[in-house]
Amino acid sequence: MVPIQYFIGLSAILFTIGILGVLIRRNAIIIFMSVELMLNSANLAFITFARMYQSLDGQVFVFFVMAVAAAEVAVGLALIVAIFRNKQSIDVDQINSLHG
Amino acid sequence: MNYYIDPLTLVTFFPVIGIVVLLFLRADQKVHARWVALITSLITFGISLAILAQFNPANPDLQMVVNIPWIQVAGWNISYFMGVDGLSILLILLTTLLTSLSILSTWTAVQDRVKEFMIFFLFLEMGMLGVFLAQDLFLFYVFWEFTLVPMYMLIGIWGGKRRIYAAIKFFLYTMAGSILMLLAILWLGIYQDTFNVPELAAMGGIPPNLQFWLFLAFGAAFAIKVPMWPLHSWLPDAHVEAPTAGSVILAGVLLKMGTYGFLRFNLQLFPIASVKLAPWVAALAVIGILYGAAVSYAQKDVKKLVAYSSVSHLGFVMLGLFALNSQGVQGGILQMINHGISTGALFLIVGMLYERRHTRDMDAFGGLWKVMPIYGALTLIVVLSSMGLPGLNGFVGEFAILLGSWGAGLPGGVLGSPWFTALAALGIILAAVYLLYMFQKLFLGPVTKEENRVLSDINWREILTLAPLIILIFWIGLYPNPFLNLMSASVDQLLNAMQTAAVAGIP
Amino acid sequence: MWLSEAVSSGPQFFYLVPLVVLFPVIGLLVNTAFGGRMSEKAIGWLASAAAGLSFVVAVLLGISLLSYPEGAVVPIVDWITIGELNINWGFQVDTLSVTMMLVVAGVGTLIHIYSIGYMHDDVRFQGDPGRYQRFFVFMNLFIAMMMILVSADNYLMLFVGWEGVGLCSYLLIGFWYDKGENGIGNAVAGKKAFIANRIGDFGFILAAFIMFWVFGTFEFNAVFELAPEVASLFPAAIVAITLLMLVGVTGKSAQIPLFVWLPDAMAGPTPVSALIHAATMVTAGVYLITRSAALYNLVPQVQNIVALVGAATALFAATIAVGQFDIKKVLAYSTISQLGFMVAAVGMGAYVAGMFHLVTHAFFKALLFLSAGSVILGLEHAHHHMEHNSQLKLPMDENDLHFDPQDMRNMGGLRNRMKISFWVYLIGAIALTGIPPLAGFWSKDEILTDAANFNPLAYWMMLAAAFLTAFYMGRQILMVWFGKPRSLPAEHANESPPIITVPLIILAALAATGGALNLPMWHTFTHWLEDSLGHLHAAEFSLQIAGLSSFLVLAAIFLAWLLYGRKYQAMQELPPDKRPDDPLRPILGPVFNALNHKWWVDELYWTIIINPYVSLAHFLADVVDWRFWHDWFHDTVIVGGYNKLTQVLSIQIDLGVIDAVANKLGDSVKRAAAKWRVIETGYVRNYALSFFIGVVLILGYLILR
Amino acid sequence: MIPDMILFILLAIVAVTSALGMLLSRSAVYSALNLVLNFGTVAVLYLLLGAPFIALAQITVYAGAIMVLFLFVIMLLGVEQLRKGSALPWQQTLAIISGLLLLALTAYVIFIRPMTLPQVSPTQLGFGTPGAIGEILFNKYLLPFEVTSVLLLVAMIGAIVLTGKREPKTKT
Repeated sequence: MVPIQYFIGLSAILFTIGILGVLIRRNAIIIFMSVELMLNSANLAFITFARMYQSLDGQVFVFFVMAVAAAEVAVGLALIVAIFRNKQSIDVDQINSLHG
Repeated sequence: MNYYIDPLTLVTFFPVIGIVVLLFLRADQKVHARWVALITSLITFGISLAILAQFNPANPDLQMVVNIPWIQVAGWNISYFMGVDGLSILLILLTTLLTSLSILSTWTAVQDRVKEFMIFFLFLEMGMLGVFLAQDLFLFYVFWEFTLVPMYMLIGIWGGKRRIYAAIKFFLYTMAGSILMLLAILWLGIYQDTFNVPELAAMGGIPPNLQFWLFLAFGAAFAIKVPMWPLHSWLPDAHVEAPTAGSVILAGVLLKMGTYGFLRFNLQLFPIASVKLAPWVAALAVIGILYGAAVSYAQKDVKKLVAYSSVSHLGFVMLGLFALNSQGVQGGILQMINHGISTGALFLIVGMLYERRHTRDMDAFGGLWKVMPIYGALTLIVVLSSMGLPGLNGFVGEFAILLGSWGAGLPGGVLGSPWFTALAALGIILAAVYLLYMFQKLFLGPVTKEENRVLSDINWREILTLAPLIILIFWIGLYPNPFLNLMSASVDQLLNAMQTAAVAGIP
Repeated sequence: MWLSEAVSSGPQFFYLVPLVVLFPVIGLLVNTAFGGRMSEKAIGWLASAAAGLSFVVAVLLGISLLSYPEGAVVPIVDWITIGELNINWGFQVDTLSVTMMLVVAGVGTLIHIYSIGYMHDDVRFQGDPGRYQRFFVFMNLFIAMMMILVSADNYLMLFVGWEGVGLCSYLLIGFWYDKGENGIGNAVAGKKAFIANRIGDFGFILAAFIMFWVFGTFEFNAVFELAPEVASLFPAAIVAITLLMLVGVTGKSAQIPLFVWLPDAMAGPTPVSALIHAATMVTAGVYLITRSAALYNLVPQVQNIVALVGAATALFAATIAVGQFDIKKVLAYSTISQLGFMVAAVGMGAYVAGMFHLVTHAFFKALLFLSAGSVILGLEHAHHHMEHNSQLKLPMDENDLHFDPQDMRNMGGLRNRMKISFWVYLIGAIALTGIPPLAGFWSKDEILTDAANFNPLAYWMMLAAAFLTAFYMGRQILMVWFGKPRSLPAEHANESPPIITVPLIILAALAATGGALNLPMWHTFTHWLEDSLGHLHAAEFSLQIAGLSSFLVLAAIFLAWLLYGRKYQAMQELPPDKRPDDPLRPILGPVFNALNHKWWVDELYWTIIINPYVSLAHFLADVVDWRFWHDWFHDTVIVGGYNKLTQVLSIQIDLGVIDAVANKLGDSVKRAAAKWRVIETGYVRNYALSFFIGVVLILGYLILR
Repeated sequence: MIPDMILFILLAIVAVTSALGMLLSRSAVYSALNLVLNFGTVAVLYLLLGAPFIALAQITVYAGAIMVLFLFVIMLLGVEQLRKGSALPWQQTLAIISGLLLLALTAYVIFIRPMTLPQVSPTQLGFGTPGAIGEILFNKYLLPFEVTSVLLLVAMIGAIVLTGKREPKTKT
């Protein structure tokens, strides 16, 4: 059996990559994909702990996270499409009306 | 996992479902909004009937209890505690029934912002049911204050000319009393460590002099709501300005929250103070009876007349409750229902007239019986019921109240003098005076105004609105025992507990 | 007693007693629901049949009582049960209640039949045929309520009927609610009746309260059984109960001081006056006292008061009757006066005499009212006929608008035009005045005999009343039927149809022979009532008293003939402006005016009770409640005071102190913000980065601390 | 033990590589494809961890449905070349430094700080199967499950409303 730590480590690495994607990239779609990656790494951690504690609750939770992710993607992509219609761009830096 | 929803929670919050549906309607879907509200209120009424079927009249304690810890911080012990017993079961039914009928009565009367009207109305129903079902002081207070908001909106948005003035007056008056009650509730919750009403009642042990102050604090809130003389000044304003359905609910149910509060909290929690203060409350009640009757007689506005008559009628209720014997208290509870039915019907009747003629000045009418015979006959029944003719509902309640208060006036009773009853019985004569005067002004004599000649008699919807109330008027009048049986066990238990506490408390 | 021995074990129909209420209720329900689709005849006969069936049941009950004189209590249902309070609806069947049932249903049925004809015309004269149905519904309701009243086995059910008949009275007095003085007179009369009755009921209900807390029950049998015991423990309670009941009686039976409603009640259609305001409802008070004999017997001082109230009423009302011109008003005051006789009788403990007079009075007073109705109808017919007849139009004009078919000054000489009505009216009048051997003589004589024995003061008052009775009846007979017609309608009046005259003839027969019920030789009625009331003394027939009263009656009639048979006719020759309207006016002067104005009792009540109450109500409503409490106290004191307070707070304290501090603070914040705004780039990524850095820092702190 | 370890290391390398590929590739399409690969790899890891149902759900939902949606949107909007030069000069550097710090923290927690983890026992038969998941899902988590359906419905309506053509406003 592979030690639990490795899985957690892998999960952390993937999570960090996801964060970097959100912070560095300007393409809204890729940012979005990075968010998905982060969710995915969290899922990995959940499954790992479910295995560790021999409890199915973790897996059920992952199931719900997937459902939420699906919903989020649907709405998120719709938002992106809507924004693209308005601004003809998916560059998040174009959207800075909060600028003080 | 059990997802069973207890009936009391269901009946209280069922109107919310209707509200959610209403939110999805467009503003121009008036008919849909009406139907949604009507069906919701009818289902709520159905649920309350199911509760009645489940209710065991022989059991004097709270039934169908649900008790879930709610706010448990900093040593506070607040719970979501609902229950129904003989003191409240009839009021629940009255509330759900009158709500349905009121919604039916707005069918053509409310044309403006129907959706919002219905939303507020259903919220109001939720709040009222909560007030009658809550058995935790804090929860009760939340519902109590909650009812203010929709009523404020109903008066303030759909009311008459001076609606803003009336709405604000209504709100401030009730708030002023409530604040004293809130202080008393907090005192009880903190020093007695619970907000749970049965527990507080069972504990006893509140020192008599403190009971006195707590009685007054609770009493202030309730007396304003009843309204007891001389705190009635908000009532004519609110009634005159409120839309018909609002008046019906205001008179039919909201005022009962005050008398119910006295019954549930003051009598139960502060028995010693109740016994000691009973003659004073009875004195105010008797003044209210006579004063209300006299002032009613001098009104020109028929709605105001009915409003002041409420002061008189609720004086009877208070007199009965503070007779502190089973005839008086049961009569008082029954009279709450009777007043809800009769005065509710009177406001519906006035509303129908107002919808046709857009005036409530009694001088503008006369001879309507000839023009609108069905309407006249139904009004006559309601008027007779309101003045307490035997065989109709008002008599049973008033007779029991006066019989009880006479008994309480004998040596050994709490009132100490039969004069309370003798004077209150004069109120029955005066009731006949102002009600027959009203009936004569509206319906008898020749038709003097041309515009009255063409009025249409009431239609099927309006008959349907009044029919359940008329049936109840006869039912309670001819065979009141089913209603009395519902409350007798709880009332007897309450009185026994009070007697024990009062005997123990008075050295 | 001997009757029950003769029929040793007959059939027993006591279980049928609920039907006496049920039949009229069915009648009224059917007429309410389907009357709109039925013909007038069908409605009227259905209602009459309902009353008639009640009568049949009452007869069956009477037959049963012959075999089982002890009667029975038939319980139906629990009505109100609260704690120790338990009110049943039960029927008391005994000789007393059955007597009342027979009178109510018997006279009621005849009047129903009469009304079929009378109301047919009346609704047309008044111009609203749609109300025909309503009339019979109300009449059946009345019969039902009256039956509840007389058949109740406890005081509270009696009270139900008591108020119920009051309601019917209200509805029927105001039957033509759009007619009368200023169009509202009839409605006002109904209201007056209801409220006067309510004042009486106030006494009754207080009596009921005392009774409950002393006896613990309302049931007749239980109360009467306990009465002697209670009387020794709480004598004051019995006195209070009986006195308060007397208040109820003065309301319902129109005694001093509450009699004022009954004359006004004549606004109702004539059959209503006959049934409710002469024969049945108004006698309920007499029934109540008779029923409560066991209580009244315990308190002689109250009995004395009752007797004096009755006798005073008898005399007082008789004087007023002398000065009236309205044919029905005369009869109304006569009714009050006769009720006074009955109340006086039962007050003296002469229950049999009171009940006897009640029965005979029901016959002859109903007869008088109904034949008066026939007269009114005849005049109205003629009046209407002439209005639509253009040739006769011209001479009609002077009294066209003011023609009052009930004013006796417009009558005269009708005996030739309406023969049947005349003869039955004459029989009724003779019965009322008390000329032997008609019914009134026997019953009135019995009362007078008892009074002579027990209460001399009442005796002399009633003797005077009897004299006046004969005088005003003679006056009425002479003014209405004799002499020459004094108006065109009176000249052309015609006899009424058989549907009206047949009931009159039946009633006339009863009025003539009703005295046979309790002839002094046999005392049939006394023995009959003994089964309900226990031992009763029977007044011995006294030739002296009977002779004196008969002599007075004949003298009064002679006096009436002098004045109205001769002088009045002679006066008709004088020119109208010099002619007094009544021959008594020049003789009595201002006294006649007082009689005509009913001693100004109505005006007195207006001045001392009603007007003050109205002013008080307006004062309370307008000045105290509205201007002082609503406007001044709440709007000026509270709201105004609060506004002042807020003014002070907002200008001096808020603007002067708090606002200044806040403004300074705000300015400094503003300056700081201007420097810091550079940070806000507006890029989401940027914010996310700072968020992330924060997360890392906090995590690091948590892990490494 | 050893084969599992080898498999894990291989999969980990693929996963990290594909994630980096997603992060760094110029074209959004490549990013998406890299992400698909990453999801697939993680699914295999789920299998290793005894979660077959979730693994398959991962393939269908993520790799199947979600990524297809992404690709559709990318195709729909066209491949856009963003302007060169960022408005935030420090953004990239700070982000990377923070990321590394986070990793360092994690590594410290996992590998350096003494940590006692429970001994992982072999899985029982039937752990994580669709049947077992279903059982727990429809008993213990029935209400949340139903709420999820509402959530999906709301998301669907939201997506339709957001992307739908703007109709001329109806008079209210």
